[in-house]
Amino acid sequence: MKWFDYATPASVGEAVGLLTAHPNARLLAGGTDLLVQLRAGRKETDLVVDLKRIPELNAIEYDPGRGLSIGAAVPCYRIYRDQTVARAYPALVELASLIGGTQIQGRASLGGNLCNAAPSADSAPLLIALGATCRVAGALGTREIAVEDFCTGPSRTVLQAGELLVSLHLPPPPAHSGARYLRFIPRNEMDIAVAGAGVEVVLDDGKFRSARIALAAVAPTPLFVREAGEALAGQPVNEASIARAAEIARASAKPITDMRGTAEYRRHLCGVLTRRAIEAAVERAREGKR
Amino acid sequence: MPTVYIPTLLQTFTGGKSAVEVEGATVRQVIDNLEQAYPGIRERLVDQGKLRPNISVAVDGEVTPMGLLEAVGPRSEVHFVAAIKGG
Amino acid sequence: MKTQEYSVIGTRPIRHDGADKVTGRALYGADFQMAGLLHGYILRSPHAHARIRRIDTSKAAAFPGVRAVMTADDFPQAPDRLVDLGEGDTPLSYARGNVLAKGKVLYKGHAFAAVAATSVHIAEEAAGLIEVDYEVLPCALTAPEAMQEGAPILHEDLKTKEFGEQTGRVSNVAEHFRHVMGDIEAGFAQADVIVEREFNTATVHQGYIEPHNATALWNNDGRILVWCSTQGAFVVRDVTACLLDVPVSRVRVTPMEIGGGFGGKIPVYLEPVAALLSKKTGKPVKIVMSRKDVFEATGPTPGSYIKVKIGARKDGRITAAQAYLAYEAGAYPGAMVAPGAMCVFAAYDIPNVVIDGFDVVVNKPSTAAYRAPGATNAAFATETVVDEIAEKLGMDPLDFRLKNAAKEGTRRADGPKYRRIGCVEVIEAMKKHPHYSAPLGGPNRGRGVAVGFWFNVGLPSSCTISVNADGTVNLVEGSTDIGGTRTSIAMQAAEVLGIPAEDVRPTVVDTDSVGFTAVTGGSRTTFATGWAAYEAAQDIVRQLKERAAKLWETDAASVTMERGIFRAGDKSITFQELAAKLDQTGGPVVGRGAVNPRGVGGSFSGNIVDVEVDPETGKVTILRFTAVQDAGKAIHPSYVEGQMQGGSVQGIGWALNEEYWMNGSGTMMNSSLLDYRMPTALDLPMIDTVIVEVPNPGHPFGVRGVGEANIIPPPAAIANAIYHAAGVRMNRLPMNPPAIMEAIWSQRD
Amino acid sequence: MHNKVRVRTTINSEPQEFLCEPRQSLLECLRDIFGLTGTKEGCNDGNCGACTVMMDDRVVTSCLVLGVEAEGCQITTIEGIARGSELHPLQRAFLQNAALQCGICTPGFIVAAKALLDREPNPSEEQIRLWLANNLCRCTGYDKIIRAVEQAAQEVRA
Repeated sequence: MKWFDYATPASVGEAVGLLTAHPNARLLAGGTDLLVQLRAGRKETDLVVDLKRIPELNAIEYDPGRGLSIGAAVPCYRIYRDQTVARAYPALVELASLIGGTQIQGRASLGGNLCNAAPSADSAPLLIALGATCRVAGALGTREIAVEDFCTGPSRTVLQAGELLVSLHLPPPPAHSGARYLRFIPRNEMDIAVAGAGVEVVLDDGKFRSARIALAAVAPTPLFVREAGEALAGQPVNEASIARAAEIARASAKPITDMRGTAEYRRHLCGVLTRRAIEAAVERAREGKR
Repeated sequence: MPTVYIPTLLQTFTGGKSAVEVEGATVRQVIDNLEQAYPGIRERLVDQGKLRPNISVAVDGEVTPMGLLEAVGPRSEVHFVAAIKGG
Repeated sequence: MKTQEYSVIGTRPIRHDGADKVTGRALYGADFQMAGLLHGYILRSPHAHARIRRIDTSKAAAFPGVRAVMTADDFPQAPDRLVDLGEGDTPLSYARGNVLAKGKVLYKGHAFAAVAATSVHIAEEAAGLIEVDYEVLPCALTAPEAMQEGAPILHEDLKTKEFGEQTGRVSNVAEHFRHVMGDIEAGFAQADVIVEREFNTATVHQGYIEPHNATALWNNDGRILVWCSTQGAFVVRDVTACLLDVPVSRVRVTPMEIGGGFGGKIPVYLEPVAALLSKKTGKPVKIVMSRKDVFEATGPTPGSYIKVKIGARKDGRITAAQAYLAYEAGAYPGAMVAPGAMCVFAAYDIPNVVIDGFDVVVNKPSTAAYRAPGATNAAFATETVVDEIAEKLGMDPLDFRLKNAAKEGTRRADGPKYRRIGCVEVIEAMKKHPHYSAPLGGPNRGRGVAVGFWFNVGLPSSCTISVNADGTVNLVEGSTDIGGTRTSIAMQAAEVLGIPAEDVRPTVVDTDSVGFTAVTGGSRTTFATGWAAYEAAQDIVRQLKERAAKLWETDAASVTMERGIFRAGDKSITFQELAAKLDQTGGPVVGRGAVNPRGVGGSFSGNIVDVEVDPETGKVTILRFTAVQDAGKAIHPSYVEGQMQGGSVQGIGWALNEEYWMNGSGTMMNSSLLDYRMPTALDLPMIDTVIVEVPNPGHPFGVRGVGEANIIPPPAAIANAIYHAAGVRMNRLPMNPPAIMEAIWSQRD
Repeated sequence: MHNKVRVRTTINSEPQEFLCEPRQSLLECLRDIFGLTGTKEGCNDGNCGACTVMMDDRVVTSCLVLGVEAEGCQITTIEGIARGSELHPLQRAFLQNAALQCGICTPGFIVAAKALLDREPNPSEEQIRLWLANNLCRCTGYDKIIRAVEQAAQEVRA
């Protein structure tokens, strides 16, 4: 690994200043992607900016009225050890528990996972399904971006030079709602999604009031399949309606063939995972556990 | 007399015979006598006074580290087999 | 000695090196430190096949912190000859070429230059400044591809060999093996059922967790001192001496603790380079591979193309069997197809057999042994075909195997007759195991069985034992301890001496300090080095009898020893008491044992496995796994079980997910432990073990090696279980979810 | 610039101060600066767990932590697990159960398992397997490791 310098800004403003002064700087939260990429020569930098001393990037705040805010550098293990989050967003806790393994979860953050912008990022589909937004800070102030609009291609995001992701915001869980992220991996842990599906459903008296569905690893970016969710709205909760939504998700996928699976297999998985995730989310909504 | 089993790929020397009886009290003597009967065969088994690389000799079913020096009994079976490696 | 009389053998003492290994104090190769240490970095080819037109190292040499740069030209260019690389002979030019390529690189990751610098980061950065002009050549990546007419030729001087004969054909086929027994045509004519299937298996890696490493110091007295992790310190000594063209006595190799090998740490990759860099700099040089280097440039075991045809009569007797095996050697010959050919039908008594084996070079890393090398690929083919025939005949798969099982006196296709073996006993133990008749307990589940055989090897071992005045002994041996062999060797000495295992203090020493000892491999260490320890202990007993005789003023022949007590007439003295009287009876007592044993006993193993297949994703879950193996005599049952469990799980990984995923230009795309999916703890159930003991008449305690045979049956057993769960016969490895889904889909079509 | 950075930290309960290059991993610092070579490198990308250490209240793979990030942290390595000359119950259980063969993964497993038992003294087999899925062992097939952790858990509870 080539030499780089190291900075620990104490505020968002200071971090933005460093990013502006060093266009080649790289941000460090958990480092589970960055250090691997630097070592493999896939990325280069002359300055690593450690975000873990900036309060806003390291806070978890929950308010039943306003929802949940997670600092972009908060490692997964803090999310799943947080009892409040566990009660309000069980699917999010599951998500934080399946990124990498125990040691990776001690470092990796949802914000970092999003900013790495891998098509297979596990965090994106569920965050999209939950209607999460990104708070981004830059020299000109802050802006909010829906998670589905954050990634623009493999390893590319909407972040402009000098901008950084500060936190993620999840709206308060609607009544009678449930969410679930399911991914397919050949091992049972420590693996990259071959495909993944994140679902949130809101039920209303035996029917779907609304639903949001997003997919992982089957397009250049995490894929929000709005139509699949819309197809459920107003429909009765049954095999046929769920199958229709799963089929829309399957048909929307634009996967490639690589070492993790063929395009055909991945498309097939989208249908299976979407159906299973909807069923699991419905069950959760019915149990009142989200 | 000991029985020598001829490896499949060397049976061109023995006119297709898969086993022949030859005199000899050691593997070396057996091979020398084999050479008398089937000229040219020794060179395929022995190189510079040693069994060729990666060939082992088994007497009565047991691979021997003694190679050409191994004793052969009057009713012994002699086989030439690939030397086994392990992990 | 009869089994029931043993007091140490068969017990489970704490391993002697245990405390060091659970506290982090044990020193492995990469842990070696020395004042003034420089760090080496190896530059590797980005192409799978290319001619190197020019290398310019000047920028690298000028980089601050760099102390030396070298290429293959720095090796002494001794004329080509055959050299023993630990388990067989290879041309020196191939051995040298794999360490640093000259003129041509033959696989992606092939080493060709090296840098020594004050830090590993500087060495790496400087290596990136070496300029190379490549002429990229087309590559051949699989055996069938490389065997085709017009395939890119790796070695212009390589001609196909057929039992010692150069055929004169320049080709990628290094060697052709053939075994014929009986009349194959007549055999198939007698058959009522014939099944013929083709199989493809992917290249897989041994996957040890510790990367290769070496530190070398070219000392001022001209001696070359090496510290490294290796399966065989004497192999490293001999190969290093050979490549550096110095006598073996000029090299001393100190084996550090080793973090796994499985056959992959027999070859020498780094030591000669570290030594030459040390010569150039006058400083010790350490080189440690990255995980990517380990995948791209060490190990792996051959991928293969196999065709197996078996015929059987209605009564369940196999009448004929034919196999065609083409194994990928990687860049240099030596694909382990010979043992594959010897093992492919080794479990069965078959009158009519033809086996053809081909050793084929391809543009992949030069393959190394991997636990029963060659046998797993072959058994995957045979054991799934056998399962299919048993099904067609309506026979229980174990009954079918029992009916055809090899026994003492069965003639193998490669000629010799078996001596005492445990094939029948292993299959009977499988049949008797409650797992075999337990209900499966759900849909999409299936049970499979398979068996495997491995020869094991003997090879030389040396050992000395010296007696301490407190009644303990020091045991000095040369077998690096990868899985508890210090203890299994010490226990055999303890048994002879009649003292507790804890009273034997085993130490693995450098090549200056013990007699020649071959690799820790081939399941030989507990068998052969244990035998050397047995001989050394017998030597001690002989000498101590003389000492007791001296004390008692009697004749040594009248002294007996049993369980550590020496007796003559009404006199007796314990081992401990006698040990305290050595000075007055003639001085220190040192025993020695050196063996190059025959009497190697092969080992059979068998698996029963239950799987569940998700019919929508093709994912296989291992629900229950039982491993059965003939150990001859289990010296330390815990470590025998450990070998069986570890081998089984490597076999499970090979079966389900592990593979070199190569792109068309020969780059391994999954060269990390994330994407080369070895099983994690969460992917497995407990692995139940049954140790069968059919004593090996060739060993003083009946030992058969247990290190290898256990990896052979899992892929076939799992394939058979998948068939019973999902209705598809898998004919390729790995049987990963997409492969199973494809099989399910193509069956529906 | 190219200046080394001064880091103040606590390693195995001892306050420590050291200089390192920002590009050096915590793993390199522990091994090369402090000689704590019980922490092993198996992959250098976080996927084998051989370099596992405790960092404050969680386990991490020290290859994916920069040495400079240890500033102000409490680091515990395998060398800090035994209580003086007495082995930790996990270390004893690993020996009694023959839960190691080559032993290269053992330090990582013991550190990770200790973190589990510190939080959950009565883990199920499934919990143990899930928690330890970031630690690869190629020798044992995990069976004896799981049993050793179960036995140590029992001892810790008693």
